[in-house]
Amino acid sequence: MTILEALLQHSPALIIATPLLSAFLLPLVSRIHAKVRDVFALVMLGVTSCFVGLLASDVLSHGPRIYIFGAQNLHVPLVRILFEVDSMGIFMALITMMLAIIAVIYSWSFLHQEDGLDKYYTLLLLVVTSALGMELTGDIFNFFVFLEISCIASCALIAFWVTEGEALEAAFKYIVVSSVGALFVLFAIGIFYAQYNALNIATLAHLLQFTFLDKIALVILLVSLGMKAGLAPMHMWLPDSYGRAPPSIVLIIMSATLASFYGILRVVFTVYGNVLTTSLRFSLPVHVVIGWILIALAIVSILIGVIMALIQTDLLRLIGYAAVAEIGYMFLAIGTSIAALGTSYATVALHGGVLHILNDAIDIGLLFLVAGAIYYVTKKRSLDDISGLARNMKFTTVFFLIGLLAVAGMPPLNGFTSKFLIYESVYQLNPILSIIALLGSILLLAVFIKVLYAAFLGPELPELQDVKEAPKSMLLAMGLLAGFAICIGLFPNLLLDTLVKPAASALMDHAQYISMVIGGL
Amino acid sequence: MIEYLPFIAVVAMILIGLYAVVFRRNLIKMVIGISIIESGVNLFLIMLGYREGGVAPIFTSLPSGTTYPGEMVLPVPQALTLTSIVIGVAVLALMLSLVMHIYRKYGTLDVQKIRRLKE
Amino acid sequence: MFTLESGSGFWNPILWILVFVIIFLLFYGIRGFGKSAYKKGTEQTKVFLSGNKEPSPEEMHVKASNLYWGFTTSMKSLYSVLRNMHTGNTSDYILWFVLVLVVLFLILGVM
Amino acid sequence: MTKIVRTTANILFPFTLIFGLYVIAHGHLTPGGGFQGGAIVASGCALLLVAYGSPWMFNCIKDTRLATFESLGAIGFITIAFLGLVFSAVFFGNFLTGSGSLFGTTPATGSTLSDFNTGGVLPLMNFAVGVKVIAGLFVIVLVMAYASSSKEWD
Repeated sequence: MTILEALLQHSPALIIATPLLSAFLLPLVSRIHAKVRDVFALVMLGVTSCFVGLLASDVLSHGPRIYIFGAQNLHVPLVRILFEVDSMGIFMALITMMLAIIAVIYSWSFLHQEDGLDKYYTLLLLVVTSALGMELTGDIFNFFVFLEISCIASCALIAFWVTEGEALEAAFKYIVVSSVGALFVLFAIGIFYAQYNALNIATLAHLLQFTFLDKIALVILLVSLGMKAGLAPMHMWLPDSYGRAPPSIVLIIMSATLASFYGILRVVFTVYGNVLTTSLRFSLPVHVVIGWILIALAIVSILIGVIMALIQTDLLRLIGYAAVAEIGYMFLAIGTSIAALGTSYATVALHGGVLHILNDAIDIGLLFLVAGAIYYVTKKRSLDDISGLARNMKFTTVFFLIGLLAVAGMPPLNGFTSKFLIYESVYQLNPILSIIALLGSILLLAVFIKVLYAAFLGPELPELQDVKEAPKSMLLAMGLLAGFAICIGLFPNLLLDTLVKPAASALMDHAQYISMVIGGL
Repeated sequence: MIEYLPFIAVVAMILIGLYAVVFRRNLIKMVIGISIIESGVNLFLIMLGYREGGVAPIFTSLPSGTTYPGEMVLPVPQALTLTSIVIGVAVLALMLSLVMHIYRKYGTLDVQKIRRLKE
Repeated sequence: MFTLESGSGFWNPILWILVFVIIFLLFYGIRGFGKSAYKKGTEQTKVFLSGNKEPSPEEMHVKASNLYWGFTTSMKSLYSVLRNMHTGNTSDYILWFVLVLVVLFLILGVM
Repeated sequence: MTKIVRTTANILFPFTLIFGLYVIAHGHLTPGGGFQGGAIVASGCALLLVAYGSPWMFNCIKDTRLATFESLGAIGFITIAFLGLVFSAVFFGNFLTGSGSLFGTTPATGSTLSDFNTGGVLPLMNFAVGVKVIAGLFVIVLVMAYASSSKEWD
């Protein structure tokens, strides 16, 4: 066995262990020098990304992998913690690593004057660990543990600017909302354990009968994970915390939010995969009911997100509401794909939804970084106080334009590719939904045109005459995201064929996920 | 009926906790409410592993005459509860420290007045 | 590699960019017709506001909250509902969670 | 606090400490373990904190040192997991059990007297977690007490 094979075999564990170990090494490393600490965080995330990349190349070519903690083989009864990595999980892990590396590069300049940065990087690595854990785990209780770790660590990060009362308020709201949500998730896990005496996702999916208690568990999981993902009308914590956390942190919290979204996908498609076609009363199958519930909530999210974004004056908060709308698009896509399960456009909708996870991360992330750059140079939050920044911040303006067009779904940027798939497939389910989705996109464009006009165009205010361009590492981070946005926009099929289609088929093919564990027993 | 009593207690505790979080205005009381929800969920998990007349699942101190493992209560829910308690302690500490800082900044613990972030 | 198929349609960014470039070249050509009359540094390039003096940047600055005034005013009833919904009260966040939970319980309970 | 409280705390503190360390050390045999024992030790420290006041405690031990101990505990835990990867080819692998060396005896099934020298890596992990929990919980209590007693509140 070569070293590469050994690394590959243990990479699911190493992906979790490397950031976790470096998180706890950081307080010691930062005693040497601040520069060493910054480089150490980036290098360790780089090493983790290497493992993720290695695992991704294997999973995409050879199918799912399982990793058993503490033993060589599976035994009955299955009490071991398993990691089960399929194309969907590794796709999410790649997104998480991308966001984490860009956030670390960005925070080099953005936060270099602040103190408490050793704890900042420790918590950042903990959130990355928990997001990766949620995405790779094959054990539902382990999912809950990582969910709680992400709650605790991201709450502490939201309160990073502890001298501002609003940051504390946002952090308190976040921890209340997410701990109540996580406790309900634990309650649902208890319901599963009571009935099937199993915590492994594959075993649960194999045994699930869709009894009355399973219905309760499904509702609880949908609503509490939906709240963590920012689904309206439980989205109110999201603009609060996105608007008050440092923008580099928003990327990290976003990876945790997207991991909760992944949790919904995993619950609906895998855990309830066997029973989705069961008929309920009025001869309606389960998947139609769940799909339409998700679509209804998604439409509410899109509308509330864009309409509320239109009246915001705080730039970061405005982008927070736009993020709610983008999450609505993701839910619209997966709702359509669940409601129309079995048809050809359901697959297209799922492709659109899965691709939109990546596009949402890139677009909203880019906009937050630009907003952070504006905050860094002007120290002003409100759009009313800034004007004419394009004269001095040329690169930032270009990046903002790219982010604007991408998030509004304008061709030829990446936001259009996924929204195109979503519109086309949703139209076949119900044309009205498609029209509402298009209307949301247009309003989103209007929202960001307002930001463009207010912040970058307009007369140059005297107190902003000597602002400078953002520092280089911030420009590099923004440039990376803008580059991704353009590349995905120009070569949509490249990514769709290599990553998105395997991920979507891994979600649809729950039988393979189950047989990986059940077959090994 | 008597065997359902703990589950009724679980639901009651979760509802009491939710009541405290939703209708109490003091931040400390909201934190207490979340702790009550957590206790309810922990009680639920513990109940799942209970076997009537079972002994504690300690490998080396089984009373003589009992056989392994048929007469033990299930250890897995207890491990889950323990994990949940540990997480609960961390969440509680974090929430209380946030409440302290919020009191310092806002001068009040009334949740109706701590809403600078709205709309 | 460039064409994205959705089963009922397709999308090709290269085609779109080509069209965009052609339209841009057309406009650039049309713009060239007036170029000869443009002289830099003359009265022609100064701001003319019906003979009034040019106001200072602070006076010209249209604040972001005043943009889309027409839209927000005409949608006042919708916005008052939404503003009342976003109270910023932590208890209400949990209340919404409980409400959605109850509604979904009812829907799946009836089914 | 009064002399009565301080004397009582002085007497109780060693017992609390011993009991907590007992719970940590016997984590693999009886209910308890790193977290529970650590919480007991930390509550003993909190007793001293209440009796003597947080400024005194803050002079005795710095919160940065406690934070270092917390990191060391976590690093120890993960290092043991990595050692499992090295020695038994599985992450978190129990490479000491059955080896006959440290904590390596295989216990007999059924009602036996507790053999302390069992459990493989579990006692080591309990110690690591214990160090982390003692330092972590104590630093929480200490910083909270110090912050709430400081004059900035007015």
